[in-house]
Amino acid sequence: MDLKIVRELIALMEQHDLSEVEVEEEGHRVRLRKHVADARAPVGNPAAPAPAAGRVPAAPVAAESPAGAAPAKEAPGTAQVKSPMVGTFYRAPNPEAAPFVDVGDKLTPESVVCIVEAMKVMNEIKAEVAGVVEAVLVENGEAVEFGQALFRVRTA
Amino acid sequence: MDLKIVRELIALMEQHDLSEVEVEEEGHRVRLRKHVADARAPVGNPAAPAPAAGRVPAAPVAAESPAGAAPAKEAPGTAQVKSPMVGTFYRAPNPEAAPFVDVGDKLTPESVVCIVEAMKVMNEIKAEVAGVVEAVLVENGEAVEFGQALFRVRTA
Amino acid sequence: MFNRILVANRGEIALRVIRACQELGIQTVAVYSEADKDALYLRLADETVCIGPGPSKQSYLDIPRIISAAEITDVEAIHPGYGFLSENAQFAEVCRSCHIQFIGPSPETMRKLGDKVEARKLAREAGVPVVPGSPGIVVEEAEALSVAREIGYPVMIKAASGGGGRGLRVAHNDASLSTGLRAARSEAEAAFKKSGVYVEKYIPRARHVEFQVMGDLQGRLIHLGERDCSLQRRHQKLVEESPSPALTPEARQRMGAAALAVARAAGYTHLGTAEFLLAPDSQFYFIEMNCRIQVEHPVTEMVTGLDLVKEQLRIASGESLRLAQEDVRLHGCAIECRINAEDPENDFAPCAGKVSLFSPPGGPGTRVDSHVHSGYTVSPFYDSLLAKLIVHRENRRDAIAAMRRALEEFVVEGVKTTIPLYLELFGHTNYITGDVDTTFVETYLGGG
Amino acid sequence: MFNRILVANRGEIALRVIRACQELGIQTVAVYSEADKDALYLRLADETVCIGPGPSKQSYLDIPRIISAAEITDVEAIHPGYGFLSENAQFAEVCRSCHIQFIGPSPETMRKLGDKVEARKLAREAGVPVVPGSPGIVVEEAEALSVAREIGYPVMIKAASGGGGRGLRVAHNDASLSTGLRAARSEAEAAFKKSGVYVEKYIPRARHVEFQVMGDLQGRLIHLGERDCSLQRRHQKLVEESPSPALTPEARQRMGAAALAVARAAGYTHLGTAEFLLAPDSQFYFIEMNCRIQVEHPVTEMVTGLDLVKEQLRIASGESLRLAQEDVRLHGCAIECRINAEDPENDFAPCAGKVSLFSPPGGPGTRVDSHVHSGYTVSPFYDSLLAKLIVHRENRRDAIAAMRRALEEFVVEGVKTTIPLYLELFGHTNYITGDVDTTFVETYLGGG
Repeated sequence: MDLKIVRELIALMEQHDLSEVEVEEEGHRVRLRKHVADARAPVGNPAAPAPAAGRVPAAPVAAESPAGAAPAKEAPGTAQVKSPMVGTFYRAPNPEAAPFVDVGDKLTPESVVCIVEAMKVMNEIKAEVAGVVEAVLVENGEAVEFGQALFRVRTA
Repeated sequence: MDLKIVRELIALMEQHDLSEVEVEEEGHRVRLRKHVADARAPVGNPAAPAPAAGRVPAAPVAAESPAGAAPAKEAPGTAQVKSPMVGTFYRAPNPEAAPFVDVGDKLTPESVVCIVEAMKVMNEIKAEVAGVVEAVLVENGEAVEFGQALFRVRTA
Repeated sequence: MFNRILVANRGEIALRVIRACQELGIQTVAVYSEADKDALYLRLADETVCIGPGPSKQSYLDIPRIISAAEITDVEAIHPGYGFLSENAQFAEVCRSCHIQFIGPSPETMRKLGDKVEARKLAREAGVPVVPGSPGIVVEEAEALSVAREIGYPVMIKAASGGGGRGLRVAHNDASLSTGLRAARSEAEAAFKKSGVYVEKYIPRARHVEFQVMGDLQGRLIHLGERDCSLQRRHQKLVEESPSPALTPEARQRMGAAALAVARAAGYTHLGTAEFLLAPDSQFYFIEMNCRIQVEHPVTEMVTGLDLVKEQLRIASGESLRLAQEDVRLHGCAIECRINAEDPENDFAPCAGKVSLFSPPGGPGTRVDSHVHSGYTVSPFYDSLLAKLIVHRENRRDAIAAMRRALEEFVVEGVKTTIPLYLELFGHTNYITGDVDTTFVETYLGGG
Repeated sequence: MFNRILVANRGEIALRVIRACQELGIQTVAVYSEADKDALYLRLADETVCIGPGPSKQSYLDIPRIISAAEITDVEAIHPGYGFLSENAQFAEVCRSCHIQFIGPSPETMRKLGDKVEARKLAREAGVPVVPGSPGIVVEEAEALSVAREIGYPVMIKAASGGGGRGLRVAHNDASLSTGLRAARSEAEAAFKKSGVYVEKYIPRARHVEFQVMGDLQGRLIHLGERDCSLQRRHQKLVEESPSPALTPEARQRMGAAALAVARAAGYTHLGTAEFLLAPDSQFYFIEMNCRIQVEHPVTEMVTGLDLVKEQLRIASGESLRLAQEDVRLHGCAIECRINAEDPENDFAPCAGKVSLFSPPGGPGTRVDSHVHSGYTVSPFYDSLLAKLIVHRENRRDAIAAMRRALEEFVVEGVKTTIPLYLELFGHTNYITGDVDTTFVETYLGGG
């Protein structure tokens, strides 16, 4: 299949506001589908799920977009530990101590993974999933909002 | 693959306000799908053609909808004689005379079918199509707006 | 003036506060629930913080989450808007203990005025008439009966911590008082966790007239005239206007003085509203004081030319009032109506869903306060207010004509709204001649 | 007052006139071209008449079609709006001969003031200064050269029947005058079918300041203060404000008197605008008189509290002016900007197409005059004005802050607009300090 044709198909799609094109020809098959983000939805209004999996709002609280805390789709076999509250994220029980968890650590649902300080109260956050820590998504001492992803965990 | 066919299909889609087209033929298969709008289109905004053919704005000038003069789709084999100006519709050259034309009369494009009076000037309106008068759509003495259908003519 | 404040609210009033802040050069932090994450007005804030899921109890009513959001974003003050935590004295206290300024009166004043029995007592002591009734909370049924017989039926049973018409009952005789008392108590218990009720005389054919008061931290207090909110349905205001068609300049002066007397007695600062019942014989009775910006504040803004939210921010930041009582002039007539996503054909059931087209009216003398836009989704978690439509014209007759014109222009598609009801109301002879009382709408609708 | 009038225009000004009529209880007939058939504002008219296809010449500029529409709908008067036939004396004459009232000055007055040479003469005779220049139309090149040498270069070459900046040329020496003269003549011939031009002194660093005048059929004339329209691009106004930051009360009084002197000399009735150049030395020069409602009339409405379209209708129906000159007070500061569907990145090329989302700003002190809604299609046949955004605040500083706030709120998707340009302009020190002249925008944009 000639890429030029694909490009032309894409141009046609864009020109005519199509959401999907599928062409099959003698064993060749092209199927193009445009992200169904509503052309009319306001920018920064991800009513539809983000197209790519694993999009992580790593930005701190001062996110440009109000959609900062929008749930990102998770890749199969991974889960996110999210902040159940607004506050400040700490990886360790005190500045001298080692982090609760690090990349590669095994978690049970009961594992304490971090502290979120809210109104001077240190709240221990539990993993609530079993798996292996794949990434720490927030810097120590950063502010986090409700629903913000803190850790990525491989569950499979 | 012939892009011309795709373009033609798109034109067809647009013309007919389809949301999806799929064509399969001897190993050839084209499927086009348009993003289905339009819960959001304002009511009374007939961007898309009227669904039913032969919709005729028989109402006088004081039409409820501003779309009163929107071109109605014509049934196959019929045509409309439309008013080329704003004014008052008269079927006869004077109150005593017989109507220029009546239902069943044969028309040539040059036939005078009525008068539209505008600014005290009596304008003779020609059929501009050949055929047989099927219906007179406006009452004698009624006001007509630009583009308003005056007669339905069977052309086939 | 503040550099940065947090807006602890949502919808049109959050946008209203953001607007005032932007014009004053104050940075804003908007908090939002997951249900509001797509709201367009959040783009206008300098920062946004998601504080919880849709239900208010876990977001807009959750004090720790809001305080945490204020702490991590390092704001100097919190504007509570109306509803939610705006009249919650405990919230104001928590703010104080966290060294964040609550934009509103002191918790002490709020507590005093938040309890209706206390507030009545305070008004009486300040020489302001209140509706005759029980001196305080009624505990025994016998006491209620004796009060009712003394002041004469019909009487009203009211929740001491009520609001928005919940916990209200009218009794016409001993029997209906007994049953009403029990019903009102359990309703109040359910709604406010407090079962205290009191009994007072029911004033027939009364209007609801309220005065906007404003006090700075230096102790100066003025009022900004009245709002007539007699058009109500189930004790919810539908239409508000200023000036009231029922007040003479002399009556305005007397009622304004009464409003100030109550405010002074309560040590009132910031913006507040003294609500009165106005009887057909021109006697007025203090009902309660609202310690926040009101939904209907725009009508006062239109006739006075002031921006009340800016005034709130100025007062909270320690500035003195910029005008004295004699500087306050009411120009023309302003009317507001609340456009709700409700179905008037179906007992005003709220209509959640997507607003496919939202085309508000414009032009001269027309103001729209709304957070809604084409494509906005009305959430089932919150109240159904879509927009406040306010008109301002030279006189009441012209204002009514402008309101009808603006309502005709207002296009909302996708959800049902109260616009058709308003078109009827503003065409009704009784409204046009100003001959209404607080029961008018329900009578008109055939009993609500 | 009229019972029924026809609105011979489209877009926001048609809607503006319909709004005024609705508030006054006057029925309206809206005419429209096929290109406008889906416009939402047509729903608000009592009747609509399609008068022709999209191109203006066959619809909004076609006198017989409009008169026919007026006759078949039996209206008493025609409001011409601005543009199109609004300053066409012949149209006014046809109206008269058909016994339909043209809402505007008499054809005689329009003819007198529509010719710039005539208007200059009239002003000079009324003792009002005009820019030094040729006494009348320049026929010979030699005459132009002699005038230019007498008044001194640089000079402007202007079409006698010009408007909107067409047919304007600046010449800095004899050579550029000769070429400019030829170019201006052919441009004027093409645009207005009249090749008459005149030559006048070019006043550097001048502001554009215009006065709103209003006269009734009884011969009373007043002015409603000024509008400063110095922000222009290619002689098209972008931003208008009232009061002008460059006028002292004394200067206002002098210029207002000059505006009235010209109007009186022309036997002016109805609404009109006397345009002046204001030089940095406070000397002012009459330019021309516009015989219609202006695009920028809302700024005058905001500061005076009047509804100018209602006033037009009152005057046309024979009512006397309701206020005397001493009753006219300017309150606060109002600014308007014209939001066009144009691409500032691409030399302001008009952007036709579908407006997918249109969410105008609201709140206190904010007015939007617009016929656009989400889903509206901008037609290539007409001008690119989407909306007029007007703010009104206590003073100029607050008005600028409110304008910036409102522009930030204004969401238009689907077509490019001039909003980003305005955000830059209203943040520019020169604008904020009021230090601009009519060349400011083009200089800012790097020469337009």
